[in-house]
Amino acid sequence: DKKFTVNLSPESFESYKIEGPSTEVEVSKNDLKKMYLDMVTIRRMEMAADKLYKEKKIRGFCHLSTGQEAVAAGMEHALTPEDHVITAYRCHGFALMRGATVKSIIGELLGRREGIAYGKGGSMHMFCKGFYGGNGIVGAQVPVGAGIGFAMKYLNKKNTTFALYGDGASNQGQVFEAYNMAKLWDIPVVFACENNKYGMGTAANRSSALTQYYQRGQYIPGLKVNGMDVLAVKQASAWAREYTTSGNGPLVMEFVTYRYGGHSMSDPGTTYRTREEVQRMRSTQDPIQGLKQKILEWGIVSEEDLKSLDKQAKQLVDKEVKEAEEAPFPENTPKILFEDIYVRGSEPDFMKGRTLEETHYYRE
Amino acid sequence: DKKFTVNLSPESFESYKIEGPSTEVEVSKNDLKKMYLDMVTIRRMEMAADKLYKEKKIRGFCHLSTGQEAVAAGMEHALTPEDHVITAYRCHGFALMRGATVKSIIGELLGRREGIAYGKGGSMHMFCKGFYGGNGIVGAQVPVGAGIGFAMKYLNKKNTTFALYGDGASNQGQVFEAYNMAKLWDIPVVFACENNKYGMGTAANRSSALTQYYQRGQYIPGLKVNGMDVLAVKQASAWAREYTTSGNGPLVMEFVTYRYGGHSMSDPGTTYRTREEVQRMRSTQDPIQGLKQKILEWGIVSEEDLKSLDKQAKQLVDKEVKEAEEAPFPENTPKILFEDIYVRGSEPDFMKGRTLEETHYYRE
Amino acid sequence: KDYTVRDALNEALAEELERDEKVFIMGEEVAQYNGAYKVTKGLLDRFGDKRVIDTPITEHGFAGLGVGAALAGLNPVVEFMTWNFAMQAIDQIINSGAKTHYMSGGIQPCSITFRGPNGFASGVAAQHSQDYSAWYGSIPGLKVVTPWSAEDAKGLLKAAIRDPNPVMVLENELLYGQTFPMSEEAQKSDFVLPIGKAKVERVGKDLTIVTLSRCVGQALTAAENIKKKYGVEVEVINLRSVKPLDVETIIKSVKKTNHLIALESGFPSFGVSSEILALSMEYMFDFLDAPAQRITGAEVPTPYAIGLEALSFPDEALIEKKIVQLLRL
Amino acid sequence: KDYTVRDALNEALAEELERDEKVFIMGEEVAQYNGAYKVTKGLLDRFGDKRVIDTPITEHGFAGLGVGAALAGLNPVVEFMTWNFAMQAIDQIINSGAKTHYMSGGIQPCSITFRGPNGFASGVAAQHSQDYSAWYGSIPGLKVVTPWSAEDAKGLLKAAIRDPNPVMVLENELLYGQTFPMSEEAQKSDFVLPIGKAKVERVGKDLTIVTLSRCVGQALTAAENIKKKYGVEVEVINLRSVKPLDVETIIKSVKKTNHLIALESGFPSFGVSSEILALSMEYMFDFLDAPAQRITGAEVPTPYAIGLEALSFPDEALIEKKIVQLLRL
Ligand SMILES: Cc1ncc(C[n+]2csc(CCOP(=O)(O)OP(=O)(O)O)c2C)c(N)n1
Ligand SMILES: Cc1ncc(C[n+]2csc(CCOP(=O)(O)OP(=O)(O)O)c2C)c(N)n1
Ligand SMILES: [Mg+2]
Ligand SMILES: [Mg+2]
Repeated sequence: DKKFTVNLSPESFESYKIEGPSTEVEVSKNDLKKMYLDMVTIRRMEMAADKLYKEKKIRGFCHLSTGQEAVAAGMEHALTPEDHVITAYRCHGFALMRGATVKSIIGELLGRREGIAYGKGGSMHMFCKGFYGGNGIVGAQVPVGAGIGFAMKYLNKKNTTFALYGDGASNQGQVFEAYNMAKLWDIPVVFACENNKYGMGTAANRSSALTQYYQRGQYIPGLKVNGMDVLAVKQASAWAREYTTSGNGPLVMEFVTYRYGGHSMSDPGTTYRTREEVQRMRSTQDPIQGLKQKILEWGIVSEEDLKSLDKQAKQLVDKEVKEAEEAPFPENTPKILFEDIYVRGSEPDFMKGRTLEETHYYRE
Repeated sequence: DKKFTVNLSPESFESYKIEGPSTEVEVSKNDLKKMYLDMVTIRRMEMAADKLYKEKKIRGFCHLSTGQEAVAAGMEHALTPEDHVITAYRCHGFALMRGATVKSIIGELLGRREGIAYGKGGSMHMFCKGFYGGNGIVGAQVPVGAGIGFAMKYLNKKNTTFALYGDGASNQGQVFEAYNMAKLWDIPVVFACENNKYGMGTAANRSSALTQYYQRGQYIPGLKVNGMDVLAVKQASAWAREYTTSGNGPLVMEFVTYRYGGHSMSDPGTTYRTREEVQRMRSTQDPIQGLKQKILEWGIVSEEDLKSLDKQAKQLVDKEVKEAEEAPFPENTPKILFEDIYVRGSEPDFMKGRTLEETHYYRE
Repeated sequence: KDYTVRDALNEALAEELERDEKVFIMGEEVAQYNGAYKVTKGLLDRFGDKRVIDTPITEHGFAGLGVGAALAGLNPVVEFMTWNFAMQAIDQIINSGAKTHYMSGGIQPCSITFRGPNGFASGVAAQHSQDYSAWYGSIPGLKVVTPWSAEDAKGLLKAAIRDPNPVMVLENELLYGQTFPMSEEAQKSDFVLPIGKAKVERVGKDLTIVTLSRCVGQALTAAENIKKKYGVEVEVINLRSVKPLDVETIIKSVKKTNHLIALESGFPSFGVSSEILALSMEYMFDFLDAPAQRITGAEVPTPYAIGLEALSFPDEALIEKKIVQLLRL
Repeated sequence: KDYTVRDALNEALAEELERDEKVFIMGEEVAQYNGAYKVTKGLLDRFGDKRVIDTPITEHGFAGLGVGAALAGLNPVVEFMTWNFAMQAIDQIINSGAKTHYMSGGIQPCSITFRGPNGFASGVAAQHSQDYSAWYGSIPGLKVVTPWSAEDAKGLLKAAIRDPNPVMVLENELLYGQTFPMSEEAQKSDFVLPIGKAKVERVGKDLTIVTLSRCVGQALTAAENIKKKYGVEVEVINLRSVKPLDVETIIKSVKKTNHLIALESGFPSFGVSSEILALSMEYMFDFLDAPAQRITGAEVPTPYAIGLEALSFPDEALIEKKIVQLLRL
């Protein structure tokens, strides 16, 4: 699997107080195929979630990342399993990239015992090795991510942490508190803003006095990246990884991307933006179509080959969704309900139930 | 009382994303005398508080502004009574400038019924017309100040609000949240950082990744001011008032100043900085000495005249401190204790006491 | 005429915006999006963007900004998309909002309303399901109301806005779509309910259930079922206000019924029911025929899976079971 | 040997820093300034600035950062200069700290300790005097300890640091300088106290006082005075832990004394005493000779003036008065 060099569009990056990465990317055929497959799998999975939600099998919130697949996929191609990722509630794609199975993710959305969080977390809360959720409070994951980075420095590990947040979240005070500490203490963390243009129904310029999110670290170097181009994301992430793990302290990144669907499943996503805008983004910027075109243009593999990757993704997702749907719910018992509030073995003698009679004793 | 023009040092201001004020200041003899008297009175009052604290007549925290008098005094000379000021706990000088009497301030420190907050607030909490405290939670007064500014805009009033905070407070997330809203909504507010070089025992560069506090609004214009020169403060504040009340939105200001004493009375203030440093500031930068020198240099009034102002301040403070010391404590009754938790007439039927028997009924 | 709770809240807001120029509403998505839960629907169109204001997602900052506007004489209504997010703002609510009037010796009032959905919703898991009634209820300087019906919602929200103190309006998302009859009187624009008075929603002589918010409806259903099955009459008290708490109405009821259940969906320890039981100990010891009991949410971060979630909150069956047990039916 | 509470806390921190590389302490002024209240004195010199870290005044941010470090396997001790300032950080403590382990289905632990002075101090007024015991005590996923004596302080803080869950250590500033005897055993570096067990500080047969933190000392003094005056023996239970709460020890005591007073200095509604009284209703109704009573802080934002402040918190005289009244002495 030979590496070769391809050229990104010169508009792929914009940097702030630093020289950004080169637009020459080293990739191999397998890399490109894997990126394609990854993105297609994420999209398939999100579409499956969409369907299950509409069938009322998924409850509560369900935030899909359709349109934003290049961010999760490209980033993963630049990270090692020992690096760390933390994100907000729009987390399914990231969980998948970090190593979770489709079954465990969809299983979680369905509230099954074999869900990634045993049915306890739901759509917004998923954890696995090197992945710290799925966090539901806007902005909260940013200082937490800085803390993971802090730990890497403390432990003398050469690993970075990507702390993702949205354009809406970028205004949260705790983000600036995290910037400040990360800079003061040279924490190896990438503050990575997924600017998908809206926070719920609020366009970026109505929530943020400065919409150049990559500059908002002010005293921290920044890099804007075309988040619809998986190769640009990969290149930038690899560069950011290198930068932050070389003792340079933090970096602020902005992935410019777009969310095709509504904010959560209950939002049609068309009251605060035009259908045309969504259509235009879909037809001109789609990360999957974009990579496909390049792959074909560069003659890496044939359209047939890509179709077979499409099929592979579809089969995988279909199969795992089916398994997830067949998987059992958690037992509706106090034992399962009260399990894992505390680390096993360190529980109090009991937790209170809804009534005195329902008091749950951990040890009989 | 004729106005004339004096020239400030060219280093008085440094501006960010804006052209700052002129260094030519219009003043009159009376202005200068009043500024001098104001600063001397603040200092006298703070020294009286220092003494009373050491005599154990003042309890809890007591944060003095000795060294920083030019900020409160200079600012007031640029404001109208209809403008607004809000600050943190280091508030005695500001309260005095906003119109509170020495007696009411010292009375408050002594916990007397005739204290400005009827003995309920203490050193950190003082309110009067156009003055919103005295706030004890670091940073909290900043969005609150933005809210006061918001109200002025809402009410179509051409008044500004100065929201003061320290170099330590400048890192608080809510400060950045306030910046963002103020800029988005063009709120007439001056975010005014009193950079006295330390937040408790932490030097500015250990708490703040960027110590150019006037630039920390990033997308908001900024102005750094020599906060040890009352004329510079006045000039800058007048300019800031004009700027913010002319529909330009917010401004970030930094008053570079110095606190002579410890953080609060319990801090000797010499473990995290050298005695020499304090001594040097006192002898080379003192705002009162500085103004005195200029007044004499410019031949405005004689040294005798200034001495008589010193005396006037001393007499005023002595007299009012005495009166405050003679003033009665609040009656130790439930009626007084429970008074003013809610606006009068809108209280619940009762509040709970320490025991059932102590339940306090507002209406018999 | 029937109203949903959502419509009642919307009408209350519209009427108060109409009544007083100084009233404005701010919060995330309250304007262009018409409210995350559509409570503010139509208000932007009707009152314009000076009075109905979309904020960035900065709860701490805009709660503080609201407090400042109130200190300067305005009458803000601050919506939290849910009260869970108000944890970020709780310092401003309590230290700046609740305490300033007292700390100023009574010279600086702060007339502000904070509102939004609180507590149990459906399938939204641990970070989006917390109930803050007891926390806010513990703070002197605040008033805290917890509407159940459409009349409650309208009357209490209007009272909150007119009250010169900081008032917390703890709504419930699952009630927004529920329909309730609305009296002629309540449909008028001068309808307000007194803050601090509970309402006896169902008269009974055998047992008193003291409850609030969504649990009021559950209690009423359980009471009807119990009546059918056992002929027993349960009195249901809708607290309406957690601070002040109307202990008199509870005492009066328990004097008659001699049995008390406190019912809520918050966490069981240090909660609303703890206080009700404590009050029953202090005031009702001598006329309780059996120990007062509580029914609460379980002591667990709300799980997502539907069956586990169901085990975490009170339901009608559980309430009935408790009644049966307490009355030895 | 006698220890102040400050020294006990300091020793606990030093020992745990010594024991485990993954333990570090961060907070405002904990390093160069040796702690606002000198609890961390000497630790920077001894352990260096990697382990003892001064933070900017950004509670929300550094609490979150601490949680992140804990998720990644470290064992942070986060000092809040006082718990009042932790209101800015409470979302991180609860939504990120307390709930993550459960939300992850048990795969992501968060071993972190938050500590600092809580509640009543002296002359510091409304924003600096709040007691958060009940709030944190209500949250599943947290443990909450409230040391009184030097042994408590050392044993509970060490237990907190070693516990694999988020533990809140609610200290009290006025206790820092108080001196207590420290047993041989407690002076050792392996001394820990179990979290969740109360301690009977004084054995009695006539009345039980359940209390915590600084009020333990007040209760003991009152008990001695009452003994002298009336020959009556009051049993004093030091809760030591608010979550879990050791209801068994309370039941056992009240079974013997048949009288109960809950004593604390927090706000009276929805507080620690509310829960104790609720428990007494649930578990002790049949063996209480008279209604259990509570003594608490008054329901008022703490005033500054000394006389008013004194009216806002329990003191020995008030406790004695309550005992006399309850036992009809
Ligand atoms: C503190 C807080 N406030 C509000 C919310 C409700 N909320 C959830 S997502 C969201 C929008 C966030 O937008 P953005 O950060 O741009 O992320 P995106 O949804 O676009 O991925 C809001 C307001 C929340 N979860 N937490
Ligand atoms: C939220 C919060 N955290 C901590 C404190 C304790 N504290 C009081 S003043 C202070 C230092 C503030 O420094 P700075 O903002 O520079 O103001 P200065 O005291 O220099 O005027 C600290 C840490 C507090 N009052 N509030
Ligand atoms: Mg977005
Ligand atoms: Mg300072």
